[in-house]
Amino acid sequence: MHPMLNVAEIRKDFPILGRQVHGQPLVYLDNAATSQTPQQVIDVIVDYYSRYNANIHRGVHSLSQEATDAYEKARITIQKHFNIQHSHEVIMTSGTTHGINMVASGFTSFLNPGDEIWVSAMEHHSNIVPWQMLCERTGAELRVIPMNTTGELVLQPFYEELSERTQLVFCNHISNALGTINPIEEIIEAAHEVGAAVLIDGAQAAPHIKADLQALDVDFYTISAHKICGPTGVGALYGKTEWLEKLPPYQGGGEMIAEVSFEKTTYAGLPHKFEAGTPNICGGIAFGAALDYLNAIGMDRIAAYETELLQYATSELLKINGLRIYGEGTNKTSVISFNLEGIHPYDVGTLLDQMGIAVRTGHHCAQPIMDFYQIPGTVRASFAFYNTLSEVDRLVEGVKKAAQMLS
Amino acid sequence: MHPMLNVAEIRKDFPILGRQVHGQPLVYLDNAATSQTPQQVIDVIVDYYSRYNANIHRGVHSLSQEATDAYEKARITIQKHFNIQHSHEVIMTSGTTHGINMVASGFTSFLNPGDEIWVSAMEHHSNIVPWQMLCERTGAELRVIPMNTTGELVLQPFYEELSERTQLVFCNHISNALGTINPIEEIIEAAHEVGAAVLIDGAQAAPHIKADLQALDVDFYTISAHKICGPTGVGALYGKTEWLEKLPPYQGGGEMIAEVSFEKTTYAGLPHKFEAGTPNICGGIAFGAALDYLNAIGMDRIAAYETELLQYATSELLKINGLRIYGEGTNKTSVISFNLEGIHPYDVGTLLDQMGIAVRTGHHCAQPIMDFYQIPGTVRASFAFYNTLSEVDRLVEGVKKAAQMLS
Amino acid sequence: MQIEAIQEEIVDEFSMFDDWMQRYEYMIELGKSLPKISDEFKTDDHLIKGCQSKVWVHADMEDGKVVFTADSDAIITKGIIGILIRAFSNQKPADILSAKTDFIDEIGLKEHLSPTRANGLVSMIKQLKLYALAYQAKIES
Amino acid sequence: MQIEAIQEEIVDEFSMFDDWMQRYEYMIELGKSLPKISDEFKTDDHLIKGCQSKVWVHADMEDGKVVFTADSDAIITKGIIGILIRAFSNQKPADILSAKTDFIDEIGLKEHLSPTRANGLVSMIKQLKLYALAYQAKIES
Ligand SMILES: Cc1ncc(COP(=O)(O)O)c(C=O)c1O
Ligand SMILES: Cc1ncc(COP(=O)(O)O)c(C=O)c1O
Repeated sequence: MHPMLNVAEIRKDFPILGRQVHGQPLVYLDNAATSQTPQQVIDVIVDYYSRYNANIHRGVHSLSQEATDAYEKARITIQKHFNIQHSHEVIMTSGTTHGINMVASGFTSFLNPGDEIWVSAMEHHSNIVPWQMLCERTGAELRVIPMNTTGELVLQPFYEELSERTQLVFCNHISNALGTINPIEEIIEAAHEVGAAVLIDGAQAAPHIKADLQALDVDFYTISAHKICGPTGVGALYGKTEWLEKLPPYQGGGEMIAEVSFEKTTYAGLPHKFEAGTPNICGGIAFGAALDYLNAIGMDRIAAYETELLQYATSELLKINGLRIYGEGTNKTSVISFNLEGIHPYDVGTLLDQMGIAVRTGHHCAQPIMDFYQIPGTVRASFAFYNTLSEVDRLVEGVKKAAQMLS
Repeated sequence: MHPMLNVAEIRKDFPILGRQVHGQPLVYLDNAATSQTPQQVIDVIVDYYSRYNANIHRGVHSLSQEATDAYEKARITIQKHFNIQHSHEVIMTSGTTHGINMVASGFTSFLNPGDEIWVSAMEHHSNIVPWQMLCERTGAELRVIPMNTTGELVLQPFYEELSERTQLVFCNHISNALGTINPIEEIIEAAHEVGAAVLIDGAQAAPHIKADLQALDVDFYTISAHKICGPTGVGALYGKTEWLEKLPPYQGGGEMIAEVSFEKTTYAGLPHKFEAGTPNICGGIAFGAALDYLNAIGMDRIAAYETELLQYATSELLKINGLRIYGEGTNKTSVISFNLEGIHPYDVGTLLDQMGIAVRTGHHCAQPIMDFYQIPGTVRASFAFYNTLSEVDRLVEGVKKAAQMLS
Repeated sequence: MQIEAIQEEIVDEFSMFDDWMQRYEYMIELGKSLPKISDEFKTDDHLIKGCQSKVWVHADMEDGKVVFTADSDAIITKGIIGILIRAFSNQKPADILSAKTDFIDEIGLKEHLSPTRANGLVSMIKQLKLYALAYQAKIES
Repeated sequence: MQIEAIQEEIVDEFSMFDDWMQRYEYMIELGKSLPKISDEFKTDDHLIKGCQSKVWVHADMEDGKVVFTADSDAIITKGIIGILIRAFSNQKPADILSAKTDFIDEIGLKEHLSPTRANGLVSMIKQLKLYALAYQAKIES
């Protein structure tokens, strides 16, 4: 048994980890794309559909009450997990992308030509394209916080050019393509000094770090449940009350209104104003169950164990001739993006798959990073707390074999 | 066994139907709010998370391939079910509300002050508020196709005042509050004559009618999976290729782009242009499974059986003194909205719940209808193919008892 | 009578009932005998939010005690607010503020205690306590 | 040789391999011996969409037969397009159009046949057939 985590026991919670791929036991190292789902969460989903599936809010019958209570309990679980002041500051979304678009759309009427939006050089497309669309609508300018070859942000130009014109700053907490943990505390502080709002994309951070959103004093924070052992199709957007009250509603529909007539419609209070339509009820409840599952293990222990996996994998992989890792900062999570010299990442990924090892290859929805390094993409192995040191060994062996076959 | 459907067998597919509420076997008559989920669909969900959960598209590993294939297969199931010409015309959404907002947002740049949008008097808020927001953004005017006290649309004023200024017409296929099946064929034809686009909200129709979208020649059609025995948090928007190509993307993010740089981003082709971010992968797959389930039973048989339930319930309920049904058209589905004279719907719903009978009470997200009838709301019993004649009897008994207690 | 004693009385009354029908019938009775709010106070700012039915509550101060009146367009809701008013009306603000509400649970209305419940029982209690708080502040100032 | 015969030949060759490693090693070999596209045709309009790696394909007509050349930045992809070209190059447009593609399945590349597969095998076949169609049209006009 590992001193920090009983990984062998934990693995039993994940039915998928028992399966074979191409005749080999699966080694799942694509956790940054989506995490696996423990039986405890699957059970919550089955229980929902088997026992109390119903449309929520305003229903007087018991099923509807039970579903509403469970859904609202999940909202409070999210609130507590991220130390959020009010539960109405937790907006349930369909995922990080939805949350970001909600904010980007909401700022349309607040921005003017000449205003500036800053975004980091290592963003996921979900945290670039909505702001480009926003700039197109408003005439604001998109500025970029640059990065260096180690895969870390270079804040100096940002600090120097921040000004009253800066209205918004967007940055991911952790880069999905590099694993870098960004210095968001400093970015938030600097942005607030000139009165700019900050949205932090926490999609990659949530599986590893329990962010304290009150301490961070961040204006918006977004996450996706499918990256933290929860189901697909659900996520959450945190927003400070003052911002959520200022922003116009994103979508129109059921749930988000107070009164509707053809002449005049008034919107509901928070959080409902931003939650039009029947939500992903089961997804929301299972999202809460996923956080419960992680907290039962302990986020600190998860992070410590993953760091061990990262360090071991990094040192073993670097022993391979011609292997280069992208993202060499000291402050990073268990994501390793790499390439073998002269070899296309797609080839490596395809051969690893034949060996039962699931990694992601390509631009990881972060083309600007690939352009920066002038590469077509990388092979990305991303580890979760249910991975083992011997799975790292299989990865390393696999990469060696691939290198041999491909050169 | 019922001559049309083996309902006893069918009921065994739905674990929730075996449960008790307040010590009574549950009678679930809130199907218009959300339908129940058969074991076959639950199994597909469990299988997904237990065997091939992975992020889709562009993944080279086997899990990702299996998930992608299953997800795209579901898209084709939806395509075939609704006789849609191209699979890329099926946009996966998080539900009807999402689909409607996508279209409403997309039309922003096409509308000008003086343009007209027509909407029916019996819409769900999801099909009113987005158009109000669109009118606010563009200066277009919202016009209303009126209804009569029988609960049917009155098309004459619409026909008379349709003009070149009319750009869009929105109507639900079936009213969720009244059960009325609207004459959408005629509305579509009239709108097309003046060159207007038509969006039909099929949320309530999908559980009862297999719409042939090519025959209807409709421009947009939206549905939610949770109303057709599928999971929460997923739906589909059908759009004609020519419209989908014309409309700008709704959300920015992963999946929906071809190339991203900070200078210039090009969007992906259909359907991806409208599918930003990680979708509800499991939900999409289970959505397909739900359609398979319904088709195995047969939509025609479902509709015929539900009509029988409707007729029986209608005639039995009408025997109760002071009971009035809203929605007395001849062409309707198995939805009965009613009130007891002088009694608040909330009181009836609360007492029925004590008897284990789940109905919905309130405005059903269709306040304009309630305003039209000058009532605070209705009690709505909505039947699905898994309901039985004896459940109708229990409803009728329950309403009688409630009437007695409350007057 | 003190709030606690009244609450006990209510619990006693309800404990006589064997089934939900008797309980609800009694609640409906109580609703009918509710101290009615005068029509001039049936305005939007006396409305309690979060209820599917309309509930208006008004408070007055008489001899250092808060007197509540209320109405609703639904009779069960009226019964529920009636029970609350019976427990809390004609009491000193400080007593209302410190009063417990467990008796709701004991009379079999536990399911109505969920904050998401469409009848807004939780909102009603909150509103009564808010009125008491306002009068308490007035007394202290 | 006829397309069918070549396909049989390829299937025969692959049938000798016991495991995926040999199969992929052979594919990599085939990739290396691919008739390379000349650099002037490595342009965006020769790119095949739907592949994670870049694949360029070019076609010429020589003596009534279509001659394909191609390249990719990934070697396995090169092997795959190499196999396709070996089967389809130097053939009459009509023969290419009517040719079956079951042999892909038989040589153990079935999994690559999914239309959603990131390597775009299906897109490659489509593109080769599109070229053949274009030449066929030219012949007939
Ligand atoms: C007619 C109609 N339109 C739209 C909707 C909204 O669907 P959803 O809440 O699934 O987005 C509903 C569901 O209540 C409906 O009945
Ligand atoms: C850093 C980052 N931001 C945003 C996203 C988008 O999340 P989703 O696809 O769940 O909306 C991802 C997921 O890939 C991510 O890694």
